[in-house]
Amino acid sequence: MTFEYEATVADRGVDLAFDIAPGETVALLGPNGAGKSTVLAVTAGLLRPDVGRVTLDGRPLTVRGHRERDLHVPPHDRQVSLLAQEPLLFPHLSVLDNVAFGPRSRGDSRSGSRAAADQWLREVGIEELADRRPAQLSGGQAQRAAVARALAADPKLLLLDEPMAALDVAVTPALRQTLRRVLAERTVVLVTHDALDALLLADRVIVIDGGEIVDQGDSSEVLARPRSRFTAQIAGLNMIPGTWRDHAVLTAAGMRVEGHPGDPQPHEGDPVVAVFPPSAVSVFLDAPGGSPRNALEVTITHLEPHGGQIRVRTAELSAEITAQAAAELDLAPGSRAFFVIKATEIAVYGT
Amino acid sequence: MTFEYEATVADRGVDLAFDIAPGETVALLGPNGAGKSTVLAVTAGLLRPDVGRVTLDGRPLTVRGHRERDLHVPPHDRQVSLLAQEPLLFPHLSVLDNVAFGPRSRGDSRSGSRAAADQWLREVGIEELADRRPAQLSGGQAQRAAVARALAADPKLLLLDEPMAALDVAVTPALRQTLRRVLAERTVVLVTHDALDALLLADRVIVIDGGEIVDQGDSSEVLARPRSRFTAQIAGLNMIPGTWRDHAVLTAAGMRVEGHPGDPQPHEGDPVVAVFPPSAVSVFLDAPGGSPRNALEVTITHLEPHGGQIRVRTAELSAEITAQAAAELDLAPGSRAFFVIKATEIAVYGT
Amino acid sequence: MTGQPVRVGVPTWIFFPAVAGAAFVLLPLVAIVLRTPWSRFFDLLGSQASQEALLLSLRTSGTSTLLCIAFGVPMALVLARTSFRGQGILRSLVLLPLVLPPVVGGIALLYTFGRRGLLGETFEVLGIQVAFSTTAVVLAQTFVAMPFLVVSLEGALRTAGQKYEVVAATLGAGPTTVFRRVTLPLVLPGLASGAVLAFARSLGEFGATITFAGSLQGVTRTLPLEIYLLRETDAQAAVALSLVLVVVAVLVIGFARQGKASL
Amino acid sequence: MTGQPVRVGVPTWIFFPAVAGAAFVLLPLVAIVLRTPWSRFFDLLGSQASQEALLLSLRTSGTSTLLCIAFGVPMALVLARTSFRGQGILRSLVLLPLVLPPVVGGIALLYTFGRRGLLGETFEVLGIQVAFSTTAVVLAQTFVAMPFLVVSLEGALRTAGQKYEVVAATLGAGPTTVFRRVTLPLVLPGLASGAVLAFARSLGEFGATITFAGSLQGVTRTLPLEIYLLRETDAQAAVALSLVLVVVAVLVIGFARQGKASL
Amino acid sequence: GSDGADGAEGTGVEDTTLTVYAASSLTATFEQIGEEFEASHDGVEVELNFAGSSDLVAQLQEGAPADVFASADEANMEKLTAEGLEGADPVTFASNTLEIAVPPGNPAGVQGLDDLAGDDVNLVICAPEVPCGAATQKVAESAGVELSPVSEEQSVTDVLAKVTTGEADAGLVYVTDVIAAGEDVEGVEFPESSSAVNVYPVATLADSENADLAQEFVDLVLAEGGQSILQDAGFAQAP
Ligand SMILES: Nc1ncnc2c1ncn2[C@@H]1O[C@H](COP(=O)(O)OP(=O)(O)OP(=O)(O)O)[C@@H](O)[C@H]1O
Ligand SMILES: Nc1ncnc2c1ncn2[C@@H]1O[C@H](COP(=O)(O)OP(=O)(O)OP(=O)(O)O)[C@@H](O)[C@H]1O
Ligand SMILES: [Mg+2]
Ligand SMILES: [Mg+2]
Repeated sequence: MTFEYEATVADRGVDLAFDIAPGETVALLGPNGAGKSTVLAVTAGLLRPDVGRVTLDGRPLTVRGHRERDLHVPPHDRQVSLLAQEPLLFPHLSVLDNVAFGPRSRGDSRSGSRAAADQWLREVGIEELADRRPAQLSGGQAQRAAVARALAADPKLLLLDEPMAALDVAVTPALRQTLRRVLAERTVVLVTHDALDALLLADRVIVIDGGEIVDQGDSSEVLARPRSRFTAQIAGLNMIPGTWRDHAVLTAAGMRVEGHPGDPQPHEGDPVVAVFPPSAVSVFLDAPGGSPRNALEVTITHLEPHGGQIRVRTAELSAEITAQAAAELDLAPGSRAFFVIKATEIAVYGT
Repeated sequence: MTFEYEATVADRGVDLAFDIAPGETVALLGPNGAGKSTVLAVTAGLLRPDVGRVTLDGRPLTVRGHRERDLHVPPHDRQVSLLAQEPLLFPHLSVLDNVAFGPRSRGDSRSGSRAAADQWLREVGIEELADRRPAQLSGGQAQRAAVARALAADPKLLLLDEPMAALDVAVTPALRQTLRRVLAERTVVLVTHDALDALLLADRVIVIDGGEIVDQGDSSEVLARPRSRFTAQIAGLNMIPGTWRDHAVLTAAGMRVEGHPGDPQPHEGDPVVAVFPPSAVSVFLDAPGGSPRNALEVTITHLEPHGGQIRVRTAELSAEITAQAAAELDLAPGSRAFFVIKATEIAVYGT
Repeated sequence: MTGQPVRVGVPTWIFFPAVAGAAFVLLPLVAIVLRTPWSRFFDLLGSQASQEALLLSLRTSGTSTLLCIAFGVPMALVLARTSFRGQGILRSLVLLPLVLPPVVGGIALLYTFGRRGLLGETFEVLGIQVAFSTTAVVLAQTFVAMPFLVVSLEGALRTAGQKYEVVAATLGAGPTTVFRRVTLPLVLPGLASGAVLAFARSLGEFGATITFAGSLQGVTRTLPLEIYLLRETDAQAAVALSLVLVVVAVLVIGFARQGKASL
Repeated sequence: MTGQPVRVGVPTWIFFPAVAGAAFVLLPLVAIVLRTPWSRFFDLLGSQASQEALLLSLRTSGTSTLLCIAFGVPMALVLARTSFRGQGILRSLVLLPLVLPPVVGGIALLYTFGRRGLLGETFEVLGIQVAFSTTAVVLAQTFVAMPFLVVSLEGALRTAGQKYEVVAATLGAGPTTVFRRVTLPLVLPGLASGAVLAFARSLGEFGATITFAGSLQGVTRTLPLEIYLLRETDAQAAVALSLVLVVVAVLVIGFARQGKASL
Repeated sequence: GSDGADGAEGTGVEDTTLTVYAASSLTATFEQIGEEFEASHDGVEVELNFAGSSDLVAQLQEGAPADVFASADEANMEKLTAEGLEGADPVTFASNTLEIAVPPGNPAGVQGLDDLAGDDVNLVICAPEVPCGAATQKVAESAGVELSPVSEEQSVTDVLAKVTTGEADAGLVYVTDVIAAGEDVEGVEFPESSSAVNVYPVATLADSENADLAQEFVDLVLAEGGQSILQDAGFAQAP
């Protein structure tokens, strides 16, 4: 009784497999072009993979190149509904009728589906736009209507491709709460670029890069202990990959980074990562001498304000220091500096 | 030698005026449906306002219902280029030719415009997709191509409607730096939902709500001392509006909030706001007695992780406390609690 | 008063060939109007033969337009939305009534539905006599007009693309629901212009009708046939009567376009 | 092997009327093929009269299709992309050659370009003699075929909408650039199907040609005219010759569609 | 053979419809003859189907329900008799000869057949495949005149249209056509026309369900009443 996915789309270089338990919400993270929308398209039946097998509750939806007979259940018959990256509201229907489209197609009465649609419009906060045509909506309003339409379809498996895109800060927290409530009992695949969405809405995270799964697991776990560069980026953590040599991480550039290895203890020669938050980094202009700390020489690329602090970025790493400290150090893009991190602040684990 | 805007679009309820100095970048902030895209559409000449006057470098672009003769310079003749909210890449041209379209229309040679396009694709990080058709791009890749196309057109005035939408966290910082460099000397109007974009890319911020300007000024100034509810939200600050009575802010609900009024000192009866960061809020389960602090009784709506801390949200306010504190207080959505803020942490100023 | 979306201008030079083209089409119409014996125009209009012919023309053209819609919409849909081996050939074949000289089309219909035709015996057994009846007129008109509807609707279906249909399917709408609630409403302008073309072609149909249906007053003699006959005896009157056809066409087309925003 | 985008299915029941419609159009063609005296088919093809007529038909239809494109594209653009008072009436008027019986169309052309026509004197002064020349054939075909191109292209332009044109304008492209680099490429399928319709109509044109241009072997006698004439003496041969027309049409249309993905 | 059009309820006789197929050049005369026939036959309705003779033959060959067929030439009637579709042997009921039609005022000054030779006159004739063209060819050959037409038309009507609009300076058509065209053209008679006389045959049809009535109609055409109508229109008596 789960959703099982396994498919290869050769010309997009997307080849991966995963399962989802009933009622589980999985966040799909990954850089642009990683293959997230491709996975959703295959699941919704909009794209036939080269080889693959997709089943929902034991029922095969797409089978190709397996020992079973090839099979492709048409999109409308899958009980899978998809909110695509573009809103694509039906231009000839009012906003209300757009949202009522799903219930109506499922066979609900006209008045019943309208009532349901009305309810969903209220949830996303655009009930007063019910009678408008899609062409008369702003970008964010259209996005909200599309979210309402996808939710109203009430499928067995719900696929959401960046549902919070184009929304303003005033509505995001409220909609996030709505989704949190609505998605709780459903089986959902949620594509997002936002770690907070992943943390709050998803039980599990799957990180894709270059068409492959590079990291996955419990949402908070994955975001706290990222194993891939992209996951670290989304979690806002610094990551230095290397090999475990002589109780330290040896990077490809030949640098040694000391940290405290977690459980299980890595073995000599294992590929490992050193991970630490920007707030654990102190910035100096000169290398501080003779202490058990890591000092990495870096070139600063830019400075950003970040929640009252200043984030100092280099090509690979970032540090968070007070505005005062930044002013005292007289940092500017192009400056050379040292990032100093206490070994105890660095987590090291195998990948 | 500036851009001057003043227009009313009655059926969208958008009516506002502002100026931009040459070389200045202005961020347009506002909730969904506020009228941001409408302002851009009028500026680009895609929408004729009911009444209005828009000039660029002293040249009237749109005049309607003024003492001068009505006038409407067609879009292609305005030297204004627009990146709209949808990427809308030409489906029949390759990505490279899409980006080369602007230079080519300006009269550059074929090879010259291709070279320029190639450069811009490199800037947004998709040079390897130059020969693809738009239909073969992922959502984020298409957005980046659209950004490249708008920048390549090299207009006098550049309008960008949410250029960072749909981009992943791996590319956002880099693209932000690119934009920062590229926009520095240009006259730009930038629509965004992100305070960081406003701070980093814009010299000045204009906040629109309900078709009117509700706040404007120097970017960091406005975000540090918001005067509207939406600006406070985008800046991540709490705001309580009220009137200045007896050296404190009296809210509509009859609550007194004490803070330290800034310059200029408000007069008795002035409309004022009390503004404080979530980190200035302590959370208690019982009202702490007899101290010169503000204690507001609230109902907690939800809890969110936020950069290692927990953000405790109510309908109107939010507090940031440690995870440990949250666990000790045993907070949950629906709990009643007291938000306590030291008067010195609250800034009060007139609106 | 309200904000107006601005259209992107058409290049100025384009008006020159446009006006030239319009003049080329309109001048002959003006010439006809100038040469029409207006004094006799209304007598002609009043004559029983003209009136019967006009009514018959309207009835049969209306019916054949409906038939074209009933069968042409499915054909266009199948051509635009499925792909199978030999589809290209099928599309060319469906286009053929366009090139076939109408008289040859009429002969082909006789070869099919006539007494000695392919289906003639079947029909004879059933006691149905198709040729030389009003039914034959409708069949002839449908035969020549069908390709117009199919070609223009297929074009509209292709231009409209499938993205909204796909969205509807992901919301659980089956093919019939998608067809009824998404496809049809979206291509309504294309369907309307296809229907107008088909109606106009039916209204002007002459060659296939006279061959397949004959020219019996009140039964098969439509307005173009009446005009042809009148031309034998009174060429000017024939031209005048064809103006009636023109006026009727303008009225019907204009009326049909009332409801729709675009053609 | 590669991932295939899936099409949304067509409702199954839609195949019934589609097949019925196709059968209705195709059966008469089959009937013709069955009745054709194949033994004589190739003799006919070889006869000088047929060959001259065929060549003339191809030449004139090709030219008139080009003329339809040259003048029809601007007309469609003006109708679809501008709005002015009386536009609706103008559109209906441009449609009229569709309803006008072709013979009346020919008369109208005579009234316009003939020796005693509206422009006749002008032409006579210029020393141009239009009537009874190949030019007249081209004019007649252009007159009847123009509305096809205009109507189907206008529909395509409306369906395609303006959003890409607007984007192009905001990138600084003037109207001519927009037309050439955005509008035209985007409606290419619509233009192609309009051109095919116009070509087919020109190829089958009979009434206006015989009335306006006359019928002289090698000069004005196109294939349809040759077919008509042949019919007087040998109906079966005429039918066989009209099959040639059909084959030519299929070849030309199929060839024209090679380059384009859609019709 | 009647079809659904005459749904009038009434006595048996009133249901009778007589369907006459006639060449389109007989439109005006046969309409008159038809009226006369209806006047003398209570409850009989004459339905006339006019088209080119070859169209009509094609229809009859495909089983068109008709009672009488009047052709504009003998060739088309022969196609019919070749298949044995005639009821009784065809009889000729009228004849017609050629005349030169010129636009009013005769701008090219055409006086006779000789003036039509050469390139200075825009001459339009019927193609040799159609009856009037065959006659034209015959006349030209017997007169030894080499015609160089600018167009060989498909039918008399098409020739006449070129002349009435002034497009052609002269056309060779039948006497009856010149009369029918009235003021739009002038006729120029020429003696050589007698070398080609076109005759019009009429026949009842084998499939006729009202063979007697059909024969009566043919009789009327041949009788005084019909003949005078035909002669008023310019037809000559059958030879
Ligand atoms: N027709 C197509 N539609 C979408 N992507 C395609 C297509 N053809 C090839 N691709 C490629 O497939 C890869 C995966 O694309 P996909 O749309 O799944 O990415 P994504 O993870 O959704 O990215 P984004 O975050 O930008 O939306 C990309 O590199 C893209 O360029
Ligand atoms: N044709 C139209 N296009 C866009 N908005 C329209 C239109 N007609 C009416 N509106 C209304 O005008 C108001 C302003 O819309 P606008 O698109 O300018 O908002 P916005 O600030 O860009 O919002 P968003 O952040 O959602 O893009 C909205 O309330 C919208 O519903
Ligand atoms: Mg995507
Ligand atoms: Mg917007």
